[in-house]
Amino acid sequence: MTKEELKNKISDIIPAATFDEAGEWLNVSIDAIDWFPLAWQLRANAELDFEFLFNITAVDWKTHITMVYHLRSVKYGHIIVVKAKCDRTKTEIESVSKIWKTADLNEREAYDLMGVKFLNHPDLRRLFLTDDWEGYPLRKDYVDEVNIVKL
Amino acid sequence: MISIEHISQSLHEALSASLNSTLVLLIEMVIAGVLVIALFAVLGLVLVFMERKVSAYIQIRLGPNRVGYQGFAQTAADTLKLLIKEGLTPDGADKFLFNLAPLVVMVVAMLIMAPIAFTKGFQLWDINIGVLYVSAVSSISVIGILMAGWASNNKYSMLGAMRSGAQIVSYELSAGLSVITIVILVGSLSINDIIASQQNGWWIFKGHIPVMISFIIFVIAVTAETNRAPFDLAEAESELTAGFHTEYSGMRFAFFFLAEYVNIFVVCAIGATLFFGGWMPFHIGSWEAFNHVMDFIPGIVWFFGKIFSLIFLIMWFRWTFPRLRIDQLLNLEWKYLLPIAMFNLLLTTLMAITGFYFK
Amino acid sequence: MFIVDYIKTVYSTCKSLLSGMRLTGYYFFHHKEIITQQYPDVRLVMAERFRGEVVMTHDEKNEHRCTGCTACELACPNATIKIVTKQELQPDGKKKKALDTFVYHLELCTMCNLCIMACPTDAIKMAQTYEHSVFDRNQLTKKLNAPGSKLMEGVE
Amino acid sequence: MQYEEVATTEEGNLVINVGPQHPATHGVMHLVITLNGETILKVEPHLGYIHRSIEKMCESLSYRQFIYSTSRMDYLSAHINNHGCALAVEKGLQIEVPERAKVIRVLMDELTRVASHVLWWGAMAMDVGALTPFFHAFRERELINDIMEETCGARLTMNYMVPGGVMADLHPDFVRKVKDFVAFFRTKIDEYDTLITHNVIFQGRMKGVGVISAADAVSYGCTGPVLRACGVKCDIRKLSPYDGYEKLNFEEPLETAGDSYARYLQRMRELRESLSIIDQLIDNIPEGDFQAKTKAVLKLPKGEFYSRVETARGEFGVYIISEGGLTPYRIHFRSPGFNNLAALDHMARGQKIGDLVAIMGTLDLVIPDIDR
Repeated sequence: MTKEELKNKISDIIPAATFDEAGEWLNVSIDAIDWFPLAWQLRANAELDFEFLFNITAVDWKTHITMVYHLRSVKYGHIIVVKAKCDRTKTEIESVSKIWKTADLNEREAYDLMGVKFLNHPDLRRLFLTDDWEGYPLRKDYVDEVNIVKL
Repeated sequence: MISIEHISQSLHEALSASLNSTLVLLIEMVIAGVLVIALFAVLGLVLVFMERKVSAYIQIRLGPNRVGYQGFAQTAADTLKLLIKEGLTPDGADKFLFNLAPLVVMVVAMLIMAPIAFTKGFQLWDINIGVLYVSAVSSISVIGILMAGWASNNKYSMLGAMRSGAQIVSYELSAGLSVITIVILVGSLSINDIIASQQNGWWIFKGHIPVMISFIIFVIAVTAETNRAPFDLAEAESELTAGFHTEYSGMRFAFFFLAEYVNIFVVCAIGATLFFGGWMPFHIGSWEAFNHVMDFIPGIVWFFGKIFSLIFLIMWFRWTFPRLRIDQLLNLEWKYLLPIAMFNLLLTTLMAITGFYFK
Repeated sequence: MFIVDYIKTVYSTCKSLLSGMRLTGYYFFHHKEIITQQYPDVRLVMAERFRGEVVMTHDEKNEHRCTGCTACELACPNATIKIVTKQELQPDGKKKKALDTFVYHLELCTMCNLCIMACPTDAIKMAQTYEHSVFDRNQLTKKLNAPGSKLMEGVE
Repeated sequence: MQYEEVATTEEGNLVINVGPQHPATHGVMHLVITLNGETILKVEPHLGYIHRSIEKMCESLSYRQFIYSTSRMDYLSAHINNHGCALAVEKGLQIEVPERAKVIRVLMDELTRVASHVLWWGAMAMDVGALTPFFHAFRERELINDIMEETCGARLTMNYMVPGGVMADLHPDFVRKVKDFVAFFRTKIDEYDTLITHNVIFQGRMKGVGVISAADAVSYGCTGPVLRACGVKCDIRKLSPYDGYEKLNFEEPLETAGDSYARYLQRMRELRESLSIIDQLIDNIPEGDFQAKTKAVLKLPKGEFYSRVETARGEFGVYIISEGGLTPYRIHFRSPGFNNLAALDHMARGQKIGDLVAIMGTLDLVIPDIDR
């Protein structure tokens, strides 16, 4: 499917989505609240069939946090990038571990390092850091006098 | 000709001449005990060194080569290290059993040594049911391993001990059955009778196919019984870290280690006795001259030569094969070895009745 | 046929196991295949590009080529290099920045070669040493410019 | 399919900590496994024992500097990781890499892949209890390391990549040594088959163990040999070729069984495929520069750059978000090991403890790659 067709398909599902076609792949920007319905359709729709969620990134933009999902269809080979905008103080987004099982560990990583709370995640705990760790290290305002050595 | 038999005989006479019989017996028992312990120590050193060198050459490396000539003193140095190492006892362990287990394993290994005939007339205990005694006593070692696994209060140890229990109990069967084939052919359980019956040819040659099959089964079964790779599930390093002796350190660990090697030595000695004529030299039927030349090599050399060849075979297995899984291990025993061994036993019985073997 | 299959299985099993043993047996008896090198007796000659540690080249007049420009310090990802400069009086009376101490923390260095690439005057290079163990890690902090060394003539 | 929760405290169930120090984890990984007898009911990875937060570190390093730190993630395919990072930076800066540099990069990639697979072969054989292959594998790996050392200057963490090419030209002996190695390795890989592949015990340990279906493997995000062993084409070298892979004539081998033995055979076939790629390139290294002219200080334009490469373990992704500064604003690495690990629980359920070790061996987990 070409970028244009993908764009039309996704606009049908989420009318509020905005698109950026400048890069290599189609970028779709949505609100966090729209993410789960979109994800469900992306996986379930036979023409889209995004079965492979190959990258989950959380980005701290200081004003908000964006969850970036890279999706690929093994069958058709098309790729899209979905960016879901979350609130920074109350960072919440629906978990997609029901749809793609790889999301389980990757969302735990995002929770651990960026503090994104995934709703309905089966087992949302710290992954890398100790359970009593305070703060989310990948956030831009994170300060740690002990563990981060300033060069 | 001076032989070990002469030495022991003359020693006995010299002692009997000057002392009363109780004292003689006591002194002889002490000498025998010292000899067994010395043999143990030497075997431990030699076999560990041999294992290291065999593994090294198979693994295209040199092995220990710094301490002593060609690294020969390396095992002695390691033993010294183990001796002075602190023997830890875990807090939750059953202290009594924990300390007893290595001794049980060790004592069992020592006990099996009793009926083995090292050379003509050099045997600790000429018991008329020697083979039965060996297979009976060797099963006790599983109790030591179970004790160690249970008393350590460690899950890995427990799993290792349980595996070991299942393994040794099942492999006893086919080991026993393959031993019985020889017993049937000889008609006696005594070690000396078995060796004497091989005067004019070893059983492995005389008994052709059925004995060869039972020899193969014997080798596989004793490899499993001594917990050697590819059947080392009890200590499966990559799975259970060290299995039943995970919690042992220092000299108590050394006991397990030593017992393992002594067990290998003993089972190989049994194998050599049953299938390769013990200390009997290599004789071919009626070739008088050849047989006479062979007789010049002392029996003890023949015996140890045979044992070490078998030990090498078992080590060769270890450094070639991957480990089996527990269910495959039991499958091998119950689905392959045991039926074959039973069928083979039937064949041997027929052979013994009809006399269809080389005499 | 059950029996035939059974025997076939046993046969192929034995064959595969024996071929493995033949290979290991070959290695056991052919000691020329051994690849071990006995380290302290036999020392490796390291490749000329091998990156062991950063050193500063000095010529026979005890002169180096470092101008103290701190390009390497900036290029280093780990703060391995610290350059201390001083103001030196030129013969014509002007003051000029010059190298005072080139501090190199071997304990932080990952031998990434970025400082060597960054150096505009080829003052530093990688040495092929590889035995860096010491008992005290303070000994790993090194001063690379030799005592009393000067900047080579004509190096800007 | 969601798994039901396994009661760890139920009567008869045994909870065992495999790791952080355990011979089978090849590093500091911690698995909490729930057992019923020898049968595994649940595997739960606990990570982070060597988490260094490389992503955070990279945020304060320049675009030249950050590449070296990715060698410390998947140290067995350090060169390929660096390649991915260099590609992302080049994408941002629109640098055209000289042909010679591309060929050198691909050659080094494939040598790294061979070295990595060889080490995997030895380590995996060690996991299933055969200790000899480990040493035999190192014999071949050392030869590659020597070639690397001669050209790149280091054996493991080469840092040979720079944006715009490679750090130095090939060593004069490189071509001869690589040819010698390939000829030598072709004879030794047959020995590998004799020693392990055809071994009945090994096949018994591997066949039908740790089966994962293609749909599950995709859902778990597995890549590389793990996914290809299920019959799914996912080789980035074919899907989105980079640096001249599109000109090469090579197959993407596929197994279909999805069990441990399929993953094993898959890697063995990839080894042979890598050798054929090296064969194609080694005589055809074009003359020219090994590095494009770049500015001393690199500044990526504002935007997002994603590059993908196929490491020995699977798809490695570098996602750079630039705000136009000297350092990345945010950088994220999609590491293949982390996603392959996710499938471990699925594969290991219902198997024996010995199988867990075999499955971990065929997943080829490199712990720093998982923890980052």
